[in-house]
Amino acid sequence: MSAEKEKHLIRPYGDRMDDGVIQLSFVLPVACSEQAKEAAATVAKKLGLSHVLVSAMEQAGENYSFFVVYGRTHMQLDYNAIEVPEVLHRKHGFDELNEAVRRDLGRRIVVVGACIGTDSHTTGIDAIMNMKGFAGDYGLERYPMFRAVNLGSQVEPSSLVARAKAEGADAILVSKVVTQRDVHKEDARALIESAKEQGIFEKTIFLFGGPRVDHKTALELGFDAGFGPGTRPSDVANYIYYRLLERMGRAPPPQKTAHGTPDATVPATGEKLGETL
Amino acid sequence: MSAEKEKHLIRPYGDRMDDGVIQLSFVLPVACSEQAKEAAATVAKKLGLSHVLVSAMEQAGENYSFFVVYGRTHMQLDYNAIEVPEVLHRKHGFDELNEAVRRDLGRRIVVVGACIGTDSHTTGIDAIMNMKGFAGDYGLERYPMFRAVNLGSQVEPSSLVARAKAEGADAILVSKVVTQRDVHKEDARALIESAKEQGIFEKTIFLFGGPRVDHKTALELGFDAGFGPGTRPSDVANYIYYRLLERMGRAPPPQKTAHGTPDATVPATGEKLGETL
Amino acid sequence: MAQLFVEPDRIVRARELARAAAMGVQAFIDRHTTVSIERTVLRLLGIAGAGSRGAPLANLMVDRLRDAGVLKDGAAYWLGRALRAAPGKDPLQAIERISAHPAKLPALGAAEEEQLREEMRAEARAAVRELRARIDQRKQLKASLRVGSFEGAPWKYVIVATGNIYDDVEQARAAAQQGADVIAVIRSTAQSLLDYVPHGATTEGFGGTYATQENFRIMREALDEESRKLGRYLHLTNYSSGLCMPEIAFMAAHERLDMLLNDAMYGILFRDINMQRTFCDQYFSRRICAFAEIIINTGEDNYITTADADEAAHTVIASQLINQTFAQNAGMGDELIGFGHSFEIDPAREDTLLREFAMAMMVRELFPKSPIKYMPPTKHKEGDIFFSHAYDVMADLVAITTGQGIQLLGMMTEAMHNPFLMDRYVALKSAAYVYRAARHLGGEIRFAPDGIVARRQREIFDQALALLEEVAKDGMMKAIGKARFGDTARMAEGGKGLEGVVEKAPGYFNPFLEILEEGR
Amino acid sequence: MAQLFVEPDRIVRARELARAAAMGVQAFIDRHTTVSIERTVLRLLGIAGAGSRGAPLANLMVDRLRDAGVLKDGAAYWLGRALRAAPGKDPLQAIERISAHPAKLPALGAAEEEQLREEMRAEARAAVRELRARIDQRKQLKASLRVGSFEGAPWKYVIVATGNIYDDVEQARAAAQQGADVIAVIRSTAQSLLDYVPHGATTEGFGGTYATQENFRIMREALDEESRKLGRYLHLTNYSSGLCMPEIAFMAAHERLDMLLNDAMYGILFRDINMQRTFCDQYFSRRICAFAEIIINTGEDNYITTADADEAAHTVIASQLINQTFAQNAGMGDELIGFGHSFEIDPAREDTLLREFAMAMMVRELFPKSPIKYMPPTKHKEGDIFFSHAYDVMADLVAITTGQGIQLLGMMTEAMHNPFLMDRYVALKSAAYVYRAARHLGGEIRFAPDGIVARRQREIFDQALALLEEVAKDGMMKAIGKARFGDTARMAEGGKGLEGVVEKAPGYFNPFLEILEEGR
Ligand code: B12
Ligand code: B12
Ligand SMILES: Cc1ncc(COP(=O)(O)O)c(C=O)c1O
Ligand SMILES: Cc1ncc(COP(=O)(O)O)c(C=O)c1O
Repeated sequence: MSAEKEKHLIRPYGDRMDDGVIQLSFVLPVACSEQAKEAAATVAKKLGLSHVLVSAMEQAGENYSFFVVYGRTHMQLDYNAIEVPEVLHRKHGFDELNEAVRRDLGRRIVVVGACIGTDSHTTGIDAIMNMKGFAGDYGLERYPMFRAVNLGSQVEPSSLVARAKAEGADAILVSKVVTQRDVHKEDARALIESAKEQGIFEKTIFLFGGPRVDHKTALELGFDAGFGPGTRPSDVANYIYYRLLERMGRAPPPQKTAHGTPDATVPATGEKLGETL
Repeated sequence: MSAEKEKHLIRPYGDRMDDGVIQLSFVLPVACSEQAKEAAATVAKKLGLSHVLVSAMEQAGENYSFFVVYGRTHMQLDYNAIEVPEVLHRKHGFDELNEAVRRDLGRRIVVVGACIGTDSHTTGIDAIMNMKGFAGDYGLERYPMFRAVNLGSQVEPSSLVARAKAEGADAILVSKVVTQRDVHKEDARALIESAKEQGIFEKTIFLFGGPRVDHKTALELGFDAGFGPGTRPSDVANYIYYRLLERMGRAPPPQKTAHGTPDATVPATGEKLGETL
Repeated sequence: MAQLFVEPDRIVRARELARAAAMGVQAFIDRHTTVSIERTVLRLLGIAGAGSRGAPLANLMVDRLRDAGVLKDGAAYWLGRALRAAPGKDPLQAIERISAHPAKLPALGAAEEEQLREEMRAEARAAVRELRARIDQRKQLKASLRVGSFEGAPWKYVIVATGNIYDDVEQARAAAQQGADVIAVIRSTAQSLLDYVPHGATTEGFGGTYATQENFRIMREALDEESRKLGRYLHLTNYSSGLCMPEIAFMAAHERLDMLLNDAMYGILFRDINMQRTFCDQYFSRRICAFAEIIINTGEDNYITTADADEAAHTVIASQLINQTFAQNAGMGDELIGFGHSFEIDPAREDTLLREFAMAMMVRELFPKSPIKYMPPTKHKEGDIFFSHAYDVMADLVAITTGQGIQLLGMMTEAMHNPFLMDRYVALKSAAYVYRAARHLGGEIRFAPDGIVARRQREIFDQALALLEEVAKDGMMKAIGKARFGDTARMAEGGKGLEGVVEKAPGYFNPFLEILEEGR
Repeated sequence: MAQLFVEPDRIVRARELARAAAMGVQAFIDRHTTVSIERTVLRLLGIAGAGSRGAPLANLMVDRLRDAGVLKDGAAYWLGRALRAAPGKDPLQAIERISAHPAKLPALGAAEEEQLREEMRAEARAAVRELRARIDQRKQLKASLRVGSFEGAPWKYVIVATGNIYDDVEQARAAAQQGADVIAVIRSTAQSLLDYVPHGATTEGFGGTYATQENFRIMREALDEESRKLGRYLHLTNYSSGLCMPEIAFMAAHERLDMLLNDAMYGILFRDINMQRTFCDQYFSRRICAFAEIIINTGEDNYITTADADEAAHTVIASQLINQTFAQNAGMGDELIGFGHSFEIDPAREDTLLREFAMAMMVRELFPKSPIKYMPPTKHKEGDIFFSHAYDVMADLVAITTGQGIQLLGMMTEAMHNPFLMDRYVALKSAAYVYRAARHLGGEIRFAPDGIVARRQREIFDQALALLEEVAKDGMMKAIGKARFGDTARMAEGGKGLEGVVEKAPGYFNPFLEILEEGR
């Protein structure tokens, strides 16, 4: 479909439109010298930059030099060709959503969540699930029409799944904050695996969240959706509601709404809704 | 000759040796959105980076987004293959140099300098020529064996040359600080031109200096040497002394000395000395 | 709040000396006019536009009159004569005609003389009324909107300098949306040395964009729009400086600019402009600023980007007191004088934050009614943008804590290039944070009465006083000749533009000045 | 200098309450031992190395003894018995042998009992003498070199955390050359939950590098070399925290570490470690720190990275007072207690700098003899590294101005990754600048006695006092159960490691503890 769209070419902008200015900084494992400076310039040139200016060369340890470099790239991007899986639903307010759940589902939604693996960063999952919520936006516990079970941190993937099964959860909320050498992906995969083993994969909604999580990655890992920094509990509540409707074959057509407004983006649910775009 | 040298491969270093980590920042002329973020990631990928992380997307005006991005390059550099024209002379101290000039030249060295064109940044040329000097290093005026004439700022290239001719200058010192759209190179070329016209090109030494000047560029512009940020008057005094000796066919073989030590680098004098490397 | 540790009687003494020094020059100013002043009068009287080769009509006319040796009577007078001599004719041709051989021109009778002057006065008054209307527009818009980020916060002043007015507009809008309160369009390098004001919109400048009336108009229009959109007033500033101080002041007033960089000595010291010329021009330009309620920014910051900021601190104080007298002589109230200084001490030294506090508080308290213009670190900026940013943040802290009025925000790329869009973004975001974080810090802390800061203030002021004693004794012109300011010596007869200074004839006529000096 | 605006009698009262609260737990501590304590005793007695599958010998032995239900007599006792029963035999096998059916073991006569204990005491004393010698080495090296950047400057504390000890060494050396005073090797994620200390050098960790004795040795060796080269002493620190507090404390003492993160409640609250276990372990680990003159860093900063820094500020103060009593109970002098807190208030709020000043000055003055450990902003850090850097600079300013003892420098990339070499460079360079620029600022300024800062201090302290009243009344365990600290509720019987807590038998024998408690 992007074929139809006419092109919208963009370039980085520094001083004048389309000048392509980019700032770089990096360390090279050599001491400061004219040669080191030339090496830094070479790095920038090899990245395809012209007008390369090594604005700083600093001795960052006996055998290390820190560089700040400016240069210009000649690349052009067709902005219209860039696609991100993103679907916009009109977002319900707190009361409105509870009312909608009561009306459309006629029962409380059950969600079980945790920060899994050896990760003990609870603030993220707490922000979504606990009463208090995040940035003045109430947490799921506060929603009359949600039953939210937060298992806290350092929970084994399998035990999270087991508990969700026991609670008959509609959705499993997984948080990962530590990402060193992709440990968050490992743990996420492990969770999906054991959900399959324990036979609740099909009937459960899987949400993945964390500062380094985005919707795309979450989809790749087999989740229904991913939520990154700044997510509000109401985004999550709305998402789960719509997702459940959808599973009941009653998803409303998503409506475009401005990004970042109170009618905030609710991440896409991959393929199915993708088509309704 | 670099062929003989064995390779010394280096990469940018962030967390672990050779991880290739580079930090970028730039602005794209689009408002913040998931799509804009993806566009920023695409810029980094098109520069050949992997493990791209868009760590910040900030609304920098209605139609502009500011991005901070981390990524890894896979390029490798052979450090030994990187060459910079640079020759090291043992640097004389203040008294020692005056003594050497008296001994080897038997007369005062005459230098005329200015900040040329519309450029009125005098501090650079003043730092080199005036009594006070720079960073505790006396200026050329202070050297008994130098006669230093500083014409100040906004001097037309041709008038600088004319004055130098009148003074019978050994060396012309040119400063350029403003570099917008390479105005410094324009003015530098103009100076060399009028030196040729006024017939003093052959017998005069030309020094080019400024915060964005390096030796390489200076050579390209037809100067004998270029001096960048942090230059000390004593570097200049020593350079001129050696250059004059050399013209008298009495240049001593340059000796390697550590970079940045009191025996600081004195930039090369292009081809001739280049060979003595 | 800022504290002053200098004994009041020394301050009184310093003001007397500054007044004495400036007064010596004022007599000279009153006896002379300049080509730029006369061009300004013609512009007021409607002589706009440029000739075939781009030379402004006002320049063409005034040059003729000067060459004919009659400029001493005032350009307005000769414009009147010319139009009488050749009614309905094109003014330039008319002027050319009479200035070809003015001697031949039959003298007018006293009555006619008087009538001619009255007609020109009437025209001038009409033009001034229109000017006043435009200025009131500006004031009304400002009065109807928020000003600054919050009560007591310095106005965030940023620079645009792409060399292309249309890119400047893009960048100015973005800056405004990020929280800027003042937009300065930096001039093209050395426009200050042009003895005319270029005409029309600029798309190619070096290190800045030409100051032209059209550029002023384009930018002000864009800022009016943004101001309304953001509900916050955006100030516009430029340079009434160099060889065309009066003309640019007039254009700025006409195009509704809010501020102008305008200094009594900057052109002399940093652009080698003749001092007689600058002294006359600064007076007329400031008369216009006083009338138009344009805030001027003086240029003392430049002293300490040239000389060492620690050693030359006292020259800043002395010069500010002198600038103040010159401004007051031109009818300016303190509330219109934005005294310039800056955070420039070499960061390699110790206790620089204390020393900057000392200076910033002293300047703040010496001129309690004035909007102090605080400049950021620049001279010791280097290419490490991260360090550069940390360094700027310290200046933000001093600015909010000592209640500076207008803060030019430091740019992390100061050592490399004119600010990029992202550089301004970074500066504006951090300044907003520091202002917020330290909002009431100034009201909380007191400096020890005999501490490092207090002693430093007294030391600086003592040196300033000594300098003023000398200047008052020698007189301004001699003092400048001795390189007392900005480490640069200039001679009374030296520098550019002296040929543009003309002694007034007894009957010198300047209807614009008459209005500006009403109630002097 | 830092100012305290809290009435002295309230401070006295708060200390009494903290003492009361901690004392309640002390009795419990004295009646119990833990697997980790006993493993530490064995390590002192020379049981190093690991078994075939990497399990440390000390673990293998202590597990046997616990399973056999005889650990209550003390591991040292049974090691003695075992070696007697099977002289010359491999200790592990010997222990396995007797712990197979300890009941069957013929009882010793009183004399023999006494002799055995004497022998073990002699061994322990010999081991302790050697330990003391190593500690003295460390002190001598430090005494022979410069410490910190200048008198009164906080020690610059930076983290290395590559997961590979050899990369850690590279980065630590570079940091040292850039001006770091303290190197912290961050542990691999959740090592705190391992009930053993891994063995050998680490090249693969997550979010950090395992704390192992070999890693300690490798890093200390590198830092000794750098210290000598730079003429400035480089401190090394790690974590005596989690399930192995005593063992790590012992290894640290042995490998000449200078500091340890060690908190009486951190493990309970943030790692869900059983509180009985932690209380016993912290006591023994602190006895070792007291002996080895290792500075501990408490973990109150973690409360305000979890809860809101503004709302939970008082929990930091209350916890510090409690931590102090626990440390004093373990024989530590105030000069060894590095109380932790941090610059964490949401930068979106107003006057945060004032509120941070209030807190930083209060902590500084409540513990005048202690080296306060000041942590940087972390929780509200986001990906804009330029803003992040400006934010850190404010923390640097508060640190130098209020005389914090040890400052963990903020990293501009805090929101993304463990610090890279260049992140540390940027932080160290700017901190050096801020320390230099504001070196004597603290001595210059006084805060208004009834200003925002003073009132904020009193407000925090009042809340802390109220909290302490409650804790003293309920007792520590109950208070923790009520989530009074770090927004987290923990139960006396809950959490990890309870199975490792053993009630001492009447004849419990611990020759190491006897030495450490001499003169208690
Ligand atoms: C607070 C904190 C801690 C606290 C945790 C307190 C607690 N109770 O959580 C303490 C001090 C204990 C801690 C310890 C460690 N930390 Co820590 N910590 C942080 C810090 C400063 C802030 C994290 C935070 O609270 N953010 C605020 C929350 C609200 O944001 P959030 O997590 O992104 O959550 C939001 C969204 O992501 C989303 N979301 C998150 N989860 C989920 C789940 C679902 C289902 C949904 C829908 C949405 C969602 O919604 C939330 C609200 O918008 C970060 C640095 C930073 N500024 O990010 C480092 C950081 C995360 N920590 C880090 C590390 C390495 C550690 C340690 C391993 C270091 C060590 N060895 O000591 C330890 C061990 C922790 C462990 N075992 O896992 C690194 C991780 C590096 C990496 N990328 O792998 C970071 C980035 C710091 C750094 N630069 O080194 N840490
Ligand atoms: C001080 C200053 C001024 C002062 C100048 C005072 C004076 N008397 O010189 C004032 C305020 C007047 C000024 C004005 C302007 N400036 Co200015 N200014 C600077 C500033 C802050 C510092 C320059 C400086 O003094 N450096 C210290 C000296 C000692 O260092 P240096 O020049 O590099 O000299 C050393 C070496 O380069 C070398 N060297 C230099 N020359 C020579 C010559 C020889 C022969 C040798 C051997 C060595 C040598 O030795 C010196 C000692 O080591 C720089 C920003 C910065 N931090 O660099 C901007 C800067 C240079 N200015 C700039 C601009 C644009 C201007 C203006 C045009 C702006 C405007 N429109 O108002 C005006 C107009 C000036 C003009 N007509 O040319 C830009 C230039 C952008 C660019 N790359 O083109 C800069 C980079 C600021 C910025 N980011 O916009 N400026
Ligand atoms: C008073 C004044 N005029 C003018 C300028 C700008 O320089 P130029 O005269 O080259 O436009 C400055 C720069 O700081 C200044 O302070
Ligand atoms: C007292 C204490 N222990 C340990 C740690 C580190 O966490 P972990 O227990 O995961 O090593 C911290 C981190 O701040 C701490 O403050």
